[in-house]
Amino acid sequence: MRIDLSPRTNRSRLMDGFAPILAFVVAVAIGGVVVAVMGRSPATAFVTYFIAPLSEVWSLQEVALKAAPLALIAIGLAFCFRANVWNIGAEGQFVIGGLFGGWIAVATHGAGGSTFWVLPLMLAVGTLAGVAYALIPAILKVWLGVSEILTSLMLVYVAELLLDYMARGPLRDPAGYNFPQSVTFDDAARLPYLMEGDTLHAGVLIALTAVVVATIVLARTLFGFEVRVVGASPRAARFAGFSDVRLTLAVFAVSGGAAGLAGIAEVAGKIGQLQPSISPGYGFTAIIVAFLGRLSPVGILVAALVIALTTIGGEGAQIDLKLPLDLTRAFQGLLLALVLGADALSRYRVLFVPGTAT
Amino acid sequence: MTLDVLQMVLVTIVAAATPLMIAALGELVVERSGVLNLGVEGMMVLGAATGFAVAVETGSTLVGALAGAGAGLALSALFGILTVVLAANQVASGLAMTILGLGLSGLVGASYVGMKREPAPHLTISGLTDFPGIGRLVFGQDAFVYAGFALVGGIAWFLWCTRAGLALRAIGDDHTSTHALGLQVRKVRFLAVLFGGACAGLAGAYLSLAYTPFWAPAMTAGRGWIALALVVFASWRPVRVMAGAMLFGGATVLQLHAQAAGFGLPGQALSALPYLATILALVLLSLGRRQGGSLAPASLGRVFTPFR
Amino acid sequence: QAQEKPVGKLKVGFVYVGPVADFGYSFQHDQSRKALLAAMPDKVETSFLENVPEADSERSIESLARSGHQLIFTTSFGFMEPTLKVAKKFPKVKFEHATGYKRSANVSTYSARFYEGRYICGEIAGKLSKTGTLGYIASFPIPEVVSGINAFMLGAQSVNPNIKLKIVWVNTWFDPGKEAEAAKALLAQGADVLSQHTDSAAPLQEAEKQGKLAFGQSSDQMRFAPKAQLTSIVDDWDGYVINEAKAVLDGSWKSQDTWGGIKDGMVVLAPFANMPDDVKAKAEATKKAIADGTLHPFKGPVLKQDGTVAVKDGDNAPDPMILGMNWYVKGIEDKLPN
Amino acid sequence: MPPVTEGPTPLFGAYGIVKRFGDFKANDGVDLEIRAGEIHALLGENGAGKSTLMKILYGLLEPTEGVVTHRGDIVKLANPEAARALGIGMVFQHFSLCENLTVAENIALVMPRSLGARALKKKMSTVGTTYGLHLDPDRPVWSLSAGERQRIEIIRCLLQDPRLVILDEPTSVLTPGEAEGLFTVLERLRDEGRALLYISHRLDEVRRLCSRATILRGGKVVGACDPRQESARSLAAMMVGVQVGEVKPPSGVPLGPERLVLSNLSLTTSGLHGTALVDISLTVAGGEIVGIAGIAGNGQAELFDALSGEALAPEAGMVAFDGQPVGRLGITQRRRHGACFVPEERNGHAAAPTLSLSDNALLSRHATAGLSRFGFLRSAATKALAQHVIGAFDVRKAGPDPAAGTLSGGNLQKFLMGREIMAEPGILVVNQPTWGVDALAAAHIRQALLDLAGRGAALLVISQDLDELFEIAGRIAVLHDGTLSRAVPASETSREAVGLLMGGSGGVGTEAVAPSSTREAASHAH
Ligand SMILES: Nc1ncnc2c1ncn2[C@@H]1O[C@H](COP(=O)(O)OP(=O)(O)OP(=O)(O)O)[C@@H](O)[C@H]1O
Ligand SMILES: Nc1ncnc2c1ncn2[C@@H]1O[C@H](COP(=O)(O)OP(=O)(O)OP(=O)(O)O)[C@@H](O)[C@H]1O
Ligand SMILES: [Mg+2]
Ligand SMILES: [Mg+2]
Repeated sequence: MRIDLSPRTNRSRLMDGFAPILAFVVAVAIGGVVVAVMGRSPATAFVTYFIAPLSEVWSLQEVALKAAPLALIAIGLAFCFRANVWNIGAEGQFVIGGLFGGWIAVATHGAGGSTFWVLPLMLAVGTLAGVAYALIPAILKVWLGVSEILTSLMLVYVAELLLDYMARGPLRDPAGYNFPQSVTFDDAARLPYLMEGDTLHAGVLIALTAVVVATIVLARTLFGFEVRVVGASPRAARFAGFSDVRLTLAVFAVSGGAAGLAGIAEVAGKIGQLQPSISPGYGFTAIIVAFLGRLSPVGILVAALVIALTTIGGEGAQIDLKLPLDLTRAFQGLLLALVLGADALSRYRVLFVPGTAT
Repeated sequence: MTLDVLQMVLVTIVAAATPLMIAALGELVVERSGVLNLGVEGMMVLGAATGFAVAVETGSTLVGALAGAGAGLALSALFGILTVVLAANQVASGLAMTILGLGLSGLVGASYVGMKREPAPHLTISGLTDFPGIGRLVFGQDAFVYAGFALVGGIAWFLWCTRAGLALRAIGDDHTSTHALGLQVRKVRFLAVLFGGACAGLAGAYLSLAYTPFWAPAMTAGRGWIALALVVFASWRPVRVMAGAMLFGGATVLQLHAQAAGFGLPGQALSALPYLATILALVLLSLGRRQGGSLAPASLGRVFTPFR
Repeated sequence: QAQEKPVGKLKVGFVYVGPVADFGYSFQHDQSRKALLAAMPDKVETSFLENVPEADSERSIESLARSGHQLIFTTSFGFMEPTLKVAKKFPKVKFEHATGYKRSANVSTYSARFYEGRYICGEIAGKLSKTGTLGYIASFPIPEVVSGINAFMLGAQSVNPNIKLKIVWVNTWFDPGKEAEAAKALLAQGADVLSQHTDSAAPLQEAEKQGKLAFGQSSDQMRFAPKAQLTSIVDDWDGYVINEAKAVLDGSWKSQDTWGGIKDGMVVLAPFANMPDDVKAKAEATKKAIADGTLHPFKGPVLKQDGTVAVKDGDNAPDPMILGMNWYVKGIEDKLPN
Repeated sequence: MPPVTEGPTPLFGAYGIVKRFGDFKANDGVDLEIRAGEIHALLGENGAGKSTLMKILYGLLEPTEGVVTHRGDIVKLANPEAARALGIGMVFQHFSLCENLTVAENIALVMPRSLGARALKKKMSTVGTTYGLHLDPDRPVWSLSAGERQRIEIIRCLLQDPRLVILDEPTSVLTPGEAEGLFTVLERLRDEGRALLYISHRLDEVRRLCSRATILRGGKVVGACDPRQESARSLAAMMVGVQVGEVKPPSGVPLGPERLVLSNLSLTTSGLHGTALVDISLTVAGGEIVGIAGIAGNGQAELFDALSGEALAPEAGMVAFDGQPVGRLGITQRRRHGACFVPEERNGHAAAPTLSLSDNALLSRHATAGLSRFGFLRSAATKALAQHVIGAFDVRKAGPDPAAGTLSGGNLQKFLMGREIMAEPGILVVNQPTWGVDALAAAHIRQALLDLAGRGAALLVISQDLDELFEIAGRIAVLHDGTLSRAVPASETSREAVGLLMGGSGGVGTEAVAPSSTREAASHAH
């Protein structure tokens, strides 16, 4: 038997919505069986994973807080991926954004006088640092044709090691017994909290703004059109007067800036100091989020929320059901694989052809 | 440095290079067929867990190694279904495999934590193995090391001396043309993906069965990513993969030796070296590139949907 | 609010930075969780969260607080600020933060004087080394690691003033492959007794393979290297964890700093093995002397590398000096990174 | 069951072939018989279903219904390998070659496994000598020209000793000399008793080579004939179903001022196959169409790029639009100067195939048709523009705003010509306006060009098709190896003279068509 894929000329709206749900149901079914084998109630596990985090104001805030950096980074990446440019290094740009933005906070620590400018400066520096770091692979690509996939990935490790070095060395809190972390930032260097309980900070608003702006830019502006044309057909883009060199630099800058901004928002929002490591892999997860969201900002927001939900639900499962963390990870991997596979259903008519294989 | 210390260093380098080499050779075949598999790390770590678990259960290192390869192969089969059969995005699918592999390896290995096995036996040929200076290096390795070198030769021979290898390279170069000629693009790619997965699994099993003979979560510690870099570094050539693996392994090992010998350097800068070296190599390769043609398989990472 | 005292059992939560299966630091902490459960099965209930990234730990700590846990152990240095922040929100919940230095009304800190054990290890190593060269696999240059190296060296010098110490920084807490490579490098450079401040058993196994000697880390790793392990510095949090739980149950818990050593049973040495009886006897004696306070590992005079006096003759190094140690003692020829 | 037909059993037959793509029938009950020793033409307008039918015969596509027979027996062509085993070989128009493999490797891909590398090279040289097709087996394909690449395809086909050779538009990239060589090979193959299936839009070739023709329209067979008995005009009429009218040049329009001026334009080439432009000078006046003849690969693409601004001239003054030096301006700014451009390649240059028609309208008109304001798109205006073009140029398509790549070649070309012509450009540069386009659509496009010139625009038309140029151009110049001959009035030169220049041998003696550039300048190019 052979499986053929016939591209759908008009993507099926029904399948577009149905495919991820189908994937979700299958993943939950498989997960349920595993949970049952481990001797827990699948129904309880389902509630713990997917319902409980949505039933409390606090955990809702945590979901939003976790989703915000993912969404922000993924939206930046959507520009790249739509233009067929492969920035795999958002993790590094995130780290660099956090590091350089955080540097401002460390440098201004304890400074007297008016400090209203500290936070805006941190956000700006973090963003620009992300942009600059992302431009390294971009420039290597447009000048020398070096594959950006590998260079951007390699630069992740370099960024992580640089942060590690800075947090253990030059930016270490002098009064901190030589422990590897910076001073805790002053209030002027922190993103304000939005709700009582000091959980939800303004970084979430940045992400939401990014969703709105990116939706408009991608769908309604000439730049968004440029991104699409370069992605669809580089030669036609040149005929349109769009320079693919300029656009490659631009989308790398956009995604690096978004990642850098997410990095400094995380540092100035949640963490409040520099540490040897500031990201639990947001930059990599965001790549998957970008694809799960089909490179559309609203889709990305939904995908980021789902990933955040399963992460937080997974913590609940560790506490309440004593289910191992690895189960949550495996479940996330499975869910991603199934959603990616199910996407084929909406892009192609899948035909099962009896007979020989090709 | 005495001859024996030198040999000791070389033996360590070979041991450190072997997992990189095996995983990278597998990935080389995958990429030569036009598929980019970013899930190597996941397949490797699953191979490490499964290989160790099975070796403990059966008492056989060989069976364990085969099981490790099998586990990598199984995970790569899922990757192949996604990317080759269903034409899903390769980058995202590969990352999903890494997450899935890490999770599964934790589940598989959970009850084997803290167990100990004898490391895979090393070759001993009396007279040869204790030959001073090179005996241990040449005649005293474990089977994985010899398998790794055999793979180098085997894959080089396969790629350049067999029809199937020619077909594989052709498919990686231009899937549309080769499909029009009647080559079975998806079948070849799927097989290549399986081979790459098995190699990654085997490389993982080497870690848990020979290199540091126990299982610990996430024990691959990023070696899968280095293997990926290595393939590009080697510009998709098996012998250069071998040389690159020695270089990468050597860089790590030598910096440790340098420290032990009393030359201190900031650890972060040294740890960053392999990554910076890869970037530098990429830049140099692109500078020295010939006028036309491309080094990378031309359809690498591109989706193929056949139609009949 | 969630911090109402539960009617039933006391819920105790643990937050680990690594996987419980690391067979090192997190594993050892989880052993005390199990010990607690075994000691008071009908009075306590426990939960843990593993592999919690330090930068993303606030939520994990808070979710334990919210789910009715009354006593929460946050077991890594990097959890310090999040612990303090959550503690402020949940004044009735008691927090125990390991290896930190900031406390509050409901946050205690605790740590162990691992350097005491390291001193004894150094002494054993100094006695047993034939080459006169010892190897040390170090993770990151933080005070705990540096003070461990210094204590180890001082112990070795106490029995062999000419002893050499080679140090390799691997920049990781856990990478079996790299740790094994570091061990090989040290052995190749002539070291014949290895000590490590990283979590995996790989260096021990390497020593075993080459017929050399080594010390275990965090837990008793005898099974990995029955012929090589001399002893192991075991983090034993059992007594502390059980005590604190009892204190919460009977209402006597108060915020304090505990820095326990051999005397308190927080630092335990695995049974001495693979050494002649006289060495064993000497080690036992030193252990006793440290326990009863007659011997302090950093007893003056302690000289820094450049010969300046760090601890005057007759003095013992004060705790803050040990807690912030960022220099090597005289006799170590390496340069401290950073 | 194969219907009984008169005559001996055909070598290959296809009966009742239906091929559906979704709801669309590309082939709709096609019957075709091929006999040994004939060159059989397959004719039809764009999208008639010719390539589809060939791909079915080659085992690449699976017919939805219908059977293929070999010497009267029904055969199942599971894949091209099965087809090759039966003696079917195919020369694809869009070459199926792997760029980074060598010639020999590309050929070995389809040869029996048992054949060693040395034996293969020997066979290659034998076939090369027999048919006059020579190739270095160790050259990588990326370093070869289009003609050489086609030679690989043909040798690859011949090495299998095929009984049926399918050729899909084989001459479109060849020089006349190379085409002559090909015809000799084809005739020889026919004389050896092999069957040939020949697809071409060049009806003269078909009339010269083929003894039988099957004509497809809308996926159905609509007729068969002996092309030697027909005129090009009658063949065209059969293909499109109506008489193709003659295009009418506007009568007696006085020429306006010089609008497009090239002065001593020279351009070095970057690519391996590029042709350097040497000292090109030309003027085009308002109301005038100047045709540039020449064989593909003699600098047409480079000249087009230099005019459009996709390649910048070394000095601004080398290219002037309406008196303004534009040589250093990009394509968007040149468009703002009132120029429009239609490149040769439709899919992937003039249009992005995966984008909708309205997006493709935006592609070249975003800066000049008021389709964006402050960087924001005006999508209603864009849609309206696309619909306007579709209506005015009779673009046939499925759905209101389909992806450009789903249109047939002719219909997409009409859309693209319409997109530019309806911008009412003062200057229009077109490369191969009717390449691969069927006769009716071609006539429509040519008329639109003439009408535009009639409204005072300056047109530069680059074309390989001499008939086309003599039909519409006022003056004709020839591009050969990067040098441009002086443009002479079409009425004062002949096909023969132009043809000689195209081959590079016209300069001697005939003053009227002598290259305008000096010999020294030409020799600089080498
Ligand atoms: N894979 C496909 N999916 C959908 N439609 C297709 C596909 N391939 C061809 N078609 C459609 O089938 C029709 C016939 O195409 P075909 O390639 O056979 O035309 P043709 O006669 O070769 O035209 P041309 O003269 O331009 O070469 C066209 O309308 C085309 O749009
Ligand atoms: N997958 C597809 N879906 C829809 N239409 C397609 C598809 N593939 C090809 N077509 C259309 O079918 C027609 C014929 O396709 P084909 O690939 O044979 O090119 P062609 O028209 O023959 O080109 P040429 O004239 O250069 O030979 C083209 O108009 C093309 O746009
Ligand atoms: Mg065709
Ligand atoms: Mg055609």
